[in-house]
Amino acid sequence: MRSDTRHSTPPELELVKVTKRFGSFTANEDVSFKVEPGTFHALLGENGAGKSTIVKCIMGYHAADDGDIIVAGASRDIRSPYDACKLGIGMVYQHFTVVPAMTVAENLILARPDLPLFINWKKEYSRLREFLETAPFQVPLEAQISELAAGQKQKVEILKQLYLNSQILILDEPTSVLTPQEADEVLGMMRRMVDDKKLSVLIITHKFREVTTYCDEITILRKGKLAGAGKVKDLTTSEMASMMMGEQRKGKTIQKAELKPGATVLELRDVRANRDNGIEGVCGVSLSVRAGEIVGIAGISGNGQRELVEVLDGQRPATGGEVRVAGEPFHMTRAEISKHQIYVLPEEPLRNACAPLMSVAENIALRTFDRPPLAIAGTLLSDSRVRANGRQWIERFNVKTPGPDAAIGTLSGGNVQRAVLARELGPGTAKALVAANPCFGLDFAAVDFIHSQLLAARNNGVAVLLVCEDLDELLALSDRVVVMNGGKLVYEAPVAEANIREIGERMAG
Amino acid sequence: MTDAESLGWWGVPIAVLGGALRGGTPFLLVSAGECLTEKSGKTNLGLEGVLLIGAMTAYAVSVNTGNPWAGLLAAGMAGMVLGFIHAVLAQQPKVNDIAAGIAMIIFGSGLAFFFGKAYIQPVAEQLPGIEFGWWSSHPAIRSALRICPLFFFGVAVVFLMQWFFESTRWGLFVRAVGDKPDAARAMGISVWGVRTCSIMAGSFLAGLAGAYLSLYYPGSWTEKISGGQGMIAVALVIFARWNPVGCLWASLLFGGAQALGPALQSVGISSYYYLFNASPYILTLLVMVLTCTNKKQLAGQPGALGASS
Amino acid sequence: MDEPKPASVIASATAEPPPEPLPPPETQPGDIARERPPARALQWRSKVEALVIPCGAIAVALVLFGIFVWTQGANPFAVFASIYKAAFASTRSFENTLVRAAPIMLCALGTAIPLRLGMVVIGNEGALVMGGLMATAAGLLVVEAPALVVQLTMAGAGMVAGGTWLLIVGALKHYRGVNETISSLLMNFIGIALLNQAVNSWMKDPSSLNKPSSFPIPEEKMLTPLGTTDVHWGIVFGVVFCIVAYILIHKTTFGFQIRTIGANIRAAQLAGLAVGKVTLVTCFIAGAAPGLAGMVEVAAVHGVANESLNVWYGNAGILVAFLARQNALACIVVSVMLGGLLASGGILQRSHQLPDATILVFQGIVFLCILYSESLYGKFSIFQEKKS
Amino acid sequence: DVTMGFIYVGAKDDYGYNQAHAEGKEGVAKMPGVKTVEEAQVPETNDVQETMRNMIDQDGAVVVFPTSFGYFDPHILKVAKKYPKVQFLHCGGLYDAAKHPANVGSYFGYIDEAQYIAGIVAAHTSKTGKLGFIAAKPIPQVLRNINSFTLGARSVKPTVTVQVIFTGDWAMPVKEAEAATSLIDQGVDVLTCHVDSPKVIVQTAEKRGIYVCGYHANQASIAPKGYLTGAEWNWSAVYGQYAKAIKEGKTLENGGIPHLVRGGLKEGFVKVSAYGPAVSDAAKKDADAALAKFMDGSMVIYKGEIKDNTGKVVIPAGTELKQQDPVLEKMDYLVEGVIGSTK
Ligand SMILES: Nc1ncnc2c1ncn2[C@@H]1O[C@H](COP(=O)(O)OP(=O)(O)OP(=O)(O)O)[C@@H](O)[C@H]1O
Ligand SMILES: Nc1ncnc2c1ncn2[C@@H]1O[C@H](COP(=O)(O)OP(=O)(O)OP(=O)(O)O)[C@@H](O)[C@H]1O
Ligand SMILES: [Mg+2]
Ligand SMILES: [Mg+2]
Repeated sequence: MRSDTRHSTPPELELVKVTKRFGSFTANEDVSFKVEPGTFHALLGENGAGKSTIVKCIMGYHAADDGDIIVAGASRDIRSPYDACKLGIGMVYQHFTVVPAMTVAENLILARPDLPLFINWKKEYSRLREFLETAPFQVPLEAQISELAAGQKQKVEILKQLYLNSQILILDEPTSVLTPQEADEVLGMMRRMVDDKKLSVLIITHKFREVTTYCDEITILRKGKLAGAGKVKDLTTSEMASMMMGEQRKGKTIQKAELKPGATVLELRDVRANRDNGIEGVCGVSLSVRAGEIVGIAGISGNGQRELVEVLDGQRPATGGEVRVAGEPFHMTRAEISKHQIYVLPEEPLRNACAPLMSVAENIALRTFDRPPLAIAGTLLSDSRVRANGRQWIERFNVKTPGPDAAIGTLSGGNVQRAVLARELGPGTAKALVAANPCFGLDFAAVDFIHSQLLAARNNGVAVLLVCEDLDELLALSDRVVVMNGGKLVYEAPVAEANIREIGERMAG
Repeated sequence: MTDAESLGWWGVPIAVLGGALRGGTPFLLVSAGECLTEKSGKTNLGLEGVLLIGAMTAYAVSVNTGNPWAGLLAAGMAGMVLGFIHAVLAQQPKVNDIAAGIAMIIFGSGLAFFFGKAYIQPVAEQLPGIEFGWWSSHPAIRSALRICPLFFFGVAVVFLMQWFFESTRWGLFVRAVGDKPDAARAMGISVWGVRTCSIMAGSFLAGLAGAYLSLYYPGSWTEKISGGQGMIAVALVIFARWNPVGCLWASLLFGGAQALGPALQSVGISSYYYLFNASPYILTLLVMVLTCTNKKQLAGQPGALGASS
Repeated sequence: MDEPKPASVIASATAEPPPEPLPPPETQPGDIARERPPARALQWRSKVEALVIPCGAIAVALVLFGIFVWTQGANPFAVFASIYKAAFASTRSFENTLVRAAPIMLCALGTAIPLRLGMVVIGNEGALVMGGLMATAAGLLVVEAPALVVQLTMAGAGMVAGGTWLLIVGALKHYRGVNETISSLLMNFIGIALLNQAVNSWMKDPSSLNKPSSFPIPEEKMLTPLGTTDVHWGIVFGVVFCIVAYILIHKTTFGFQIRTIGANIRAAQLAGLAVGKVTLVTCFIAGAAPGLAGMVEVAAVHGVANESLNVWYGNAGILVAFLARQNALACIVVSVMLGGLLASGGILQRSHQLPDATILVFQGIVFLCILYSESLYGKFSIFQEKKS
Repeated sequence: DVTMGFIYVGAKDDYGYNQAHAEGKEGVAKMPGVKTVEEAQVPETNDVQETMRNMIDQDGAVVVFPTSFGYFDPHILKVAKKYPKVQFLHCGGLYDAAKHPANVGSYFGYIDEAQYIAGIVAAHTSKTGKLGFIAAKPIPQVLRNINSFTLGARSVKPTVTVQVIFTGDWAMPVKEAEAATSLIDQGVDVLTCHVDSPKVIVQTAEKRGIYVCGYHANQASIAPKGYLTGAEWNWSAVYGQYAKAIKEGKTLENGGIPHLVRGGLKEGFVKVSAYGPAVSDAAKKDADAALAKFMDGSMVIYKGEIKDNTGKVVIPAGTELKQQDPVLEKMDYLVEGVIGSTK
């Protein structure tokens, strides 16, 4: 097999003064660091610090403008991911790079650079099965990717790299779609392979817990430049954080006010909905959320949480049951939304809550464009008022944007989320809020901001339904926690009485 | 031949069968080409122009060389040249591939008409047909079963293409590029290269379809020869759910429907022939309305289709 | 470990005031003063870009076409001079250009408006013939009424018919998920067949001998030319419709809904917009434009409905919509340009002995070049605004 | 010099209707003192008005020949009013002195005379007694051809039938081939047609080994075995006469040129293709006899009693409709023996 032609231990990877520009914008400048063979190396940085860009340069996905990439002692000219693959470097990207319309098996062999022109599926299957026997986790080979849950897709991504015999594995925020248990399973397995000196890992993550638990060394980027490096055991997380942010910032924490939950605001009665493939994904969910409480829905992704949120934000028709707000039936029409003041922070805001090519100001106006003062006589829309309104919320919520007229799609993820937050919570009139994984992929400063906004809303008497796959985050924020599995709610408890072990068991089914 | 030998009402199914084989072949080739193109994530509405260029080139070459097979090959090549232009244009950022297709129809038909002026009168050597009706003494049946080798080529192409998508490296590349270009790019597959090759190969097939029109059936070069067949191929591909073998059935159905109007008139049903002549379009629309759903994405639809690059 | 876990929250007894922003917003009307965008002055570069790129594309197209006719033995400069002469040189030729532009700009709206919804609808030809057919039918029903009544009835019927035609496309898309490009393409064929069937049977004027047509709208009930020119009212309808469409899309709350749905349907659903209703209404408005073009063709040109309604305006409209980058105002300009181009088709044959297909080649080259130029926006650093 | 403008609705080299006119134009272009301009692919809409104006304003045409039927109303009528000094000569239209401007005239050829002769030859040649006619649309000009062809055929063999298929469109090659095929499958063994470009139909017939009569132009070269004869235009004769008259200063208004010009075989407006190899001597004899009667003016095709194919009498016994009779230009029936319907 191919690994015979390679060193038994992973090669050393070194970057020397790598610079990458996008037009006039410099994403990385003179970045140098080294991944020693057989180590677990973390790459940290704020959102937009240039982490993804630098690793894409290693992969040949982007061409570096300057500097050297040295693999196993020799400077390499890596022009495409194929070249990287030949050098034993593989990467799991921040966004899935499996092909949804193909089966797991097809995806696995597709990545092989030595894929023969004609594929003998019998042989390939037997080889794949052989490989799976030694693999740390299992996936159904014949299943189509589009039918898999996010966690399983992420496993396929990692399996793909193992199948390719990658010796240097680059992971870009690999755990953002996994539950903590799944994350531990995956990273633990990686760690063991690293310990066996079969693998070097370069991981990008925003989670300090993962850094301190699994990593040996870190490199920190700030605004595209090297901001620090060192061994994990020599650094505290606050030191890491200050290297990332460039200044010592004290973590602002907000506390939950002791509140008596008020009247029931949001009520779900036996709600049912189908998945994209037509199979029932939400199988009768009943739940109520009262004013001034956060109800957290825990669960492994793919158990119907996404479909449930989409029912509540009007993106998916319910096939059964009823949603009531303040005792009245609620059909997600614009009139009802504005009457009941129910707002949503969906996951992937650029996909679910924003029109990427429209301006920031227009996106902020999405809730109020048809009311005064933005609308004149209910029909004419004033550009200048939309812009002024946008500017006002951009300032109050500190959205980093070139201006209110910039397309929101060009903002960084964290700032998109801030803009959505400004739109949904800014006016402060919300009576109910549905939030789904609002902190996905954000750096800790942004996470901090969003958490405080959620809690502030709750303290102000908003009924909050929080769907979150990060159990730690969920438990920290919620007043009451429910577990969703297989489209049903299978556990419910006030957070003070919640039993973490039982939650984990119920999540796993 | 006596009166008793004529087919009467039996002529209708015979005509539909013959029409399906004769008239379905160009649809088969074009829709197979469009299927390949769309599987890579791009639409080529410009196949109408390719069809015309193919028909003209094939006829001209056959007239000049006396060799219809050389004409056939030249038609494919000419199609590929147009396909290349479409590939370059449709893959530019912000360029909509439907708009590019319509521009290509105008450009392709312009070139075909311009250079085809000299070939309207001459008679070209035609492609041969294979007689499968030797067992019958009835000329209608013999004629319906006189089949152009291109039909078998088309049938072979769709089955090969099915196998190509499932079991070859390039087939997987095409599907990956069409479904998720970012993923393909991350694997080092050249999205531009794969799409360009797919569009050019698809246009090659459409060029052959043009050659079929001018060198076999109806077997003549005139400016109205294509009559919208290139555009309808795009509908057939949806109809066939992006499945090459499905394109075969869709093309036969469409070719048969096309023969229905004249066949009904020839047995005396002569009213409403405009509507009968529109029956293929009505049929296609009906089938699409009945089989599509807004509840989920159509099976087989390439994920990146319609997205701008 | 002193992990600065963001919301490591301890449920505490004290209710703290909310942190950071969230001052209760007083969004009173007065709050939002009318305001000029500050960056206006700096935006001239992109304005120049929007002018230079299409003009450059046309220049390149002219060069390519010049080379083409040169290889065919014609003098390219004489050809250019003829094209200019035929399209814009005199009042007469400009009038001609405008007459040709009128139906094209209305047809362009049939594609441009749904494009704002993210729908690629190419059903203008069908909407135009249905508009023409129904306008004729309605006009004949009230033919005794005063001219203005006849004309208004015809315009109304044409717009309703064209609108309904594309409404069907929108409804099939919304309720059945049928691809709108394909359904509108098929609807074109069906619409033309219906027109032919109607003028050959149900609506046929028995005295229309060798060119089967509907009964005629009397001369005195038809639309008159504007003043002493040969330009008819169609151009006014076209320009007004384009301006109204522009205002609708860019300056109204309904247009905001259209643009939002087109930009991201999921975000629109989240905001509670009635996606289905907006889709249907928009398709109806879009179809009304080519429907009106059909009415104008009948009421200003032919006086009857017959197969001459189906020329090529629909397809030209599709291209104009894309070349105008879906902007309704730009549709006016691009249509006039295309009208001029088409007006020059004859002179190439008459004065340069070039075959009739030459104008098709010319159009093809122009369209390919302009479409290609779309991708050049933002590629030239000279047009980039300096970052402050 | 007089400048003459010619306008065609399709390509001028379509091997059919437009080409026949373009060849006629080539004929007059050779005459001394005559200049010609032409424009092809001019749709029957505003475009043709524009083309006429441009020919007059820019090229100095003093007479224009818009050759497509659909150009007449309203396009020619509109432009003619604005250019009273220019002669507008339209092919096929019905001139009405009461309604139409004086500078408008109409010309057409009785090509059905040639169809009548083709019918005689077809009936003689057919073994099945079934003839086929592929027509674009059921309009008077076309119906007259079908009927004359049928009457010619039945004049020598009263049992023959003519099966007609309307394609609905002037140029639809695939549909025309499909129509030819289905007619042949129904046992038809002689085909003829009235579409813009008969090339496809002639080729299809030849391929299937049956006989065919041409139309518009001589298509013998594309069907060397099966081509029997055909109805051809001879426009250069017509245009030559017009050119001569105009050079002599004659106009429509001064009565020098008649408003309505018609002619058939005798006047040389139309002609019959040379007989193909499959035409029998008996057929030639009957056909030549009919031709002779046309040439001496004694032939009347529409001589009562004629019934239509629903059994209704359309021309009562004893009535003779001469070729010039305007009633014939409004024909809306198919005579007995034709299978098909005008609906
Ligand atoms: N099409 C574009 N044109 C210009 N700039 C863009 C474009 N797309 C993205 N950007 C830039 O990329 C950045 C966003 O990149 P990305 O989505 O990777 O965010 P990020 O750096 O991951 O930040 P976050 O953590 O907040 O998501 C923005 O700062 C923006 O300026
Ligand atoms: N394709 C691109 N074109 C232009 N600019 C880009 C592009 N990709 C990234 N950038 C810029 O590079 C910067 C670094 O982006 P990158 O995605 O590397 O950030 P990151 O560190 O991975 O952030 P995150 O933690 O959110 O993933 C961004 O701020 C963005 O402005
Ligand atoms: Mg990143
Ligand atoms: Mg990010």
